[in-house]
Amino acid sequence: MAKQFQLNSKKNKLKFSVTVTLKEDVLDPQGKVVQNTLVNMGINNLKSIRQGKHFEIDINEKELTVAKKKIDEMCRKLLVNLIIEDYKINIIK
Amino acid sequence: MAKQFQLNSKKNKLKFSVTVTLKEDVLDPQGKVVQNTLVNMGINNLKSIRQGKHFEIDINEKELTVAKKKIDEMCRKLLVNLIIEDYKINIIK
Amino acid sequence: MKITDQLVEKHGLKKDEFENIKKLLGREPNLLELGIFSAMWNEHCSYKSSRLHLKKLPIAGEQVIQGPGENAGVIDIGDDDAIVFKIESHNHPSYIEPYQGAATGVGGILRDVFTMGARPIALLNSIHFGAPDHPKTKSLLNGVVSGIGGYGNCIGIPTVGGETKFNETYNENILVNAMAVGHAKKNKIFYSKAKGLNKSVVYVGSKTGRDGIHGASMASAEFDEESEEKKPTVQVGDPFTEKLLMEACLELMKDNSIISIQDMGAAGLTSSSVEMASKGSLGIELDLEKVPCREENMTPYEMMLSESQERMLIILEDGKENSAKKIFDKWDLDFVIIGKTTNTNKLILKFNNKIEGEIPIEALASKAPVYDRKWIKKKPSKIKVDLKNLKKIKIEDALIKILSSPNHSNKSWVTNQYDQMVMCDTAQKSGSDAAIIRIHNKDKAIAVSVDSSANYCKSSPLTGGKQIVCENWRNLIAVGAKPLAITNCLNFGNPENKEIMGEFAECINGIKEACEFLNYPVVSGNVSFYNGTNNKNIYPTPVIGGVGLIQKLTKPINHYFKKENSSIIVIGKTIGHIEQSCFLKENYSINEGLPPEINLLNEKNNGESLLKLIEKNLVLSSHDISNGGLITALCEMTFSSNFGAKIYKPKKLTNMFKYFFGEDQGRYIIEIEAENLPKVEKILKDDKIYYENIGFTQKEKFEIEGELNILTKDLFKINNEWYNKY
Amino acid sequence: MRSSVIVFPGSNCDRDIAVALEKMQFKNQMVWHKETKLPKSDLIVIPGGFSYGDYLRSGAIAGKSLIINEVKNAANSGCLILGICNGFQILTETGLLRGTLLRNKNLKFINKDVYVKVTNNNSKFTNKYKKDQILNLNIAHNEGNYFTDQKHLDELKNNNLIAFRYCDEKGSINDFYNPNGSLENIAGIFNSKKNILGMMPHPERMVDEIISNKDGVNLFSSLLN
Ligand SMILES: Nc1ncnc2c1ncn2[C@@H]1O[C@H](COP(=O)(O)OP(=O)(O)O)[C@@H](O)[C@H]1O
Ligand SMILES: [Mg+2]
Repeated sequence: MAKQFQLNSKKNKLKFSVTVTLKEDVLDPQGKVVQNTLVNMGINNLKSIRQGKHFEIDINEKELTVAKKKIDEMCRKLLVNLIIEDYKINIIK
Repeated sequence: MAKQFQLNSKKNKLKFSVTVTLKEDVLDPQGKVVQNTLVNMGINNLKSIRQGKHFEIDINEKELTVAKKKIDEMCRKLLVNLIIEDYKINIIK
Repeated sequence: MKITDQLVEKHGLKKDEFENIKKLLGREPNLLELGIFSAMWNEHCSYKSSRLHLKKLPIAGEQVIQGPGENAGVIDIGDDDAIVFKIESHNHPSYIEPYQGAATGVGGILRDVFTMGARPIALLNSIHFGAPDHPKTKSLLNGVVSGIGGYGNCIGIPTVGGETKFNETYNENILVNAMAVGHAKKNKIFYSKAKGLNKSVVYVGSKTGRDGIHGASMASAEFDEESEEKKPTVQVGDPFTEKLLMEACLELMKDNSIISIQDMGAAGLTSSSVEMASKGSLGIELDLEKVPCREENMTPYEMMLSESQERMLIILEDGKENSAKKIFDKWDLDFVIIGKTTNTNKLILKFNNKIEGEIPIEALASKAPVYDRKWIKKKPSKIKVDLKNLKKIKIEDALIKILSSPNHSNKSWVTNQYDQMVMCDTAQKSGSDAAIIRIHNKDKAIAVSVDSSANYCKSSPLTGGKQIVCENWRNLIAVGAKPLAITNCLNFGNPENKEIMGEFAECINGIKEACEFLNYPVVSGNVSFYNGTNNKNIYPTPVIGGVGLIQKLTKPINHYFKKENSSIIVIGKTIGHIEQSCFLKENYSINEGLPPEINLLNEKNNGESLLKLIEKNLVLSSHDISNGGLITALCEMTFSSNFGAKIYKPKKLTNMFKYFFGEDQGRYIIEIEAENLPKVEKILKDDKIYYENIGFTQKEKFEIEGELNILTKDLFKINNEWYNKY
Repeated sequence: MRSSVIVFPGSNCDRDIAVALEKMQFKNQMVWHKETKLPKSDLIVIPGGFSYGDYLRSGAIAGKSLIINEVKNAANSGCLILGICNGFQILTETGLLRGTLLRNKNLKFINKDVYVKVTNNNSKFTNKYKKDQILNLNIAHNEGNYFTDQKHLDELKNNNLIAFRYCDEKGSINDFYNPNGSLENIAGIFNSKKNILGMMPHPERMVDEIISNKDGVNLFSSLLN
């Protein structure tokens, strides 16, 4: 743990999160069932719920722009199905 | 979209996101496979990737604290498996 | 670290056990050694309370290639084919995290089977939940079923049978037992016994993480309120990696590289290495810094006690390291030589060249404690139920009550979540008395079934023990298979309680008696004690998994009526034993009295005669009579069939309810082509089998003369409602 | 006819399809996903299973494997490609077929025999079936809920590119007999040139009377035709 922290503070490493969500016009069977279940469980006022994916990515790279580009590449090449999904990249540290 | 925005601006509704991640020592088979694949695809410098879930929740409630409590209840009752997962609630608007 | 009393207790070791450890070591253990003792000496791994009783079980027979004592049992099914099978419990983990608990249960039992060189060909399970209206039941059911499916479907082995039951005795302690069946070549079976000095000990599979540390001790303690809070690191199943591991192991097994192989199940690296060394009367030395780890800074203690899944330990022949590694590289799996066999008869654990632990192997294995725990016989209940004293009901209503009850409802909600067809050899899916799996590329097939009868065992452990073996035997016979051998999973409460221990001892006596009489030996099994919470123990629930052989599979036999106007015959005598019946339970909530007795002689004769009829191709459909009695079995024969039945009023009528709902044992219903009736009757008479001609099949309706007349499709609907509404 | 079955780590219907192909007298080869060259083939089959555990999205990772480029080249030069179940999912992930397969509407794995209607029998894959013939086939999947955009759906309909649709015993196509929520009860589709077929049901499971039925046989004999 301590060791890892040290590395981070030296900023040889960057941490990102990526959120992948289904495009708005794509059916979300999972979200729908979750929503129905919550309503059946008596949770009222729930208007809508949609489910997506979340990735936490550590990358050995100190340049933010380079790192971001790499993350974007990962998303386009693998993590995201661009036909049905949108994504957003956030830097954590 | 336009209509929804209107509603939001009237603040009868709040929007949250919830991120659910596996606890630190819990095996993440999905993240593991994704990581190997990315490395095999030639994406270097990748240190680690872990996969979690992301929910976007709209709730008909104007009081932030009440809403947050409701979201928390949903998480504990259904969305999160507290035995192996952690979660974080964020307000979007 | 100082080894305090508290630390010892936390490791689940009793004071005198700890004293014993010090004596065996000649000194105080360090923490790592203490952990290892706790892993090896707990109930789950040492069988300390059960061993003396298990010894009574019959384990031999000419069909047996390997009995208990290995990762799984092995039987001979002719030619060069062998069947490898075992059942195991994953009760406590599944209660804490139903999806992962059930999934890893399936993963674990699969490893036991492919470790022995067998390709798994079928999965079964026996799952018991609390009362349906208990607040936890629904989510446990959902989680367990999808966990079992999640693992089996992904790895691509059909889940073809099982049982799903509800009873409030499991409210706080569900049962999840998984059984795996594999096919191997008779001369290519692999064992765990190490041989030879200085042989490479190889670690393959997934990396080691901090998951499930002390899982085996958890399975050896009662639950209390805190267990849910304790949240031990739950193991997450990775069926994809298991699939790779299975293919890699089976590939490596094609040549002669392996001396011995053992999966890392309960107590992980500890029990696998100790077991291999102890069976081979050798020592083993491990360099723990070489163990592939998932997390940073893992300690030897964590490595030795981790229960990370999808890992194996292999002892290799000299010079085979490179070729073996190639195979595991191909499948993207870790392959690391982490130690060697020695002549020290010790387990020696080094970490960065420093000896961290040193324990004589026999202290962990043969010198582990064995207890002759106190037990008492159950006093037989004298209660007889007199139907005259009960509120009157109509036969139709009583029947509907049973057919629509959770325990008797159609299980397709469950079984549709399992891939039953993958591998394309499933000739009969679950839903019948037994599933039928064809041996790939051959004409022969095996039949498999798992069964339990907790209510019977609770009321009379001895009779109950006999009864489940017989019921399981009957299920195989009913599909035309010759029963060969069984595996058993003995789920009981706290063995330190002498009544519970009595239930255990008596059930074993019952199992033994039946197995001996039927030449139906036990080749593998598992014991799960401490099923209970706060001193409330579950009903004794031994689960029997049986395997039978169908020499030539032409047309699978099942219980669906096939034709109009065929004769319906009941084999075996109907006396009308009504105590412990589901008629009384579902309609009057009466649980008293003794279960029906077992007559082993009749059992055997009835079964063998039926088998003869099936082999002579005289049977259109057949079904054993179990819970719910004759009438329930008849209804089941009309489901998924276009035909109903017309049943005569019983001739020697005692009482209609006793006749139709009584649960007398050793009975089957068969459908016979009308023209074959004389032939069949002759065979049965020659064999001195008691039988009754009770009616004939007809279109659409299920009828009992003067009593009942219902459309079969309505009955089917009633039977299908519960799960979909739950 | 020469066929190749692509095997990914986690494929588990590879043996099943191989058995069916050999039974139907195809000259079949198994091709490991790390290969970079495909043997000469008239038919390439991507089998069912859980390639890479289906951990990211079903079929996603297999869609990035080395061999897939070869499959794409072959497809472009007119080779016949059949994707079954996970194979269908992989074909949509690679873009060889359009649309995607979402989770089943009940969020559960479904294994059962269902009825499907042959909606187009004018193809290399279906010519031995009668138009509108009703088949009883086994399905076994978590993600069989076909989804595509309206424009593509219109294209599928206008150009008769829907191969199979879920229906009831009598052939009526309705919601009740839609096992997984699939758009328009779609169970299988062609690409525009009809040399690629992706389908969720498993024809290879239906070639042997003792095990099930023979409703899958004609798919293979169509290919040989
Ligand atoms: N109830 C039983 N009947 C017969 N054999 C049993 C029984 N319980 C356990 N065994 C045998 O004892 C051995 C050890 O069992 P177990 O510890 O469950 O194996 P594993 O290490 O694979 O988990 C196995 O060979 C098993 O078949
Ligand atoms: Mg084992």
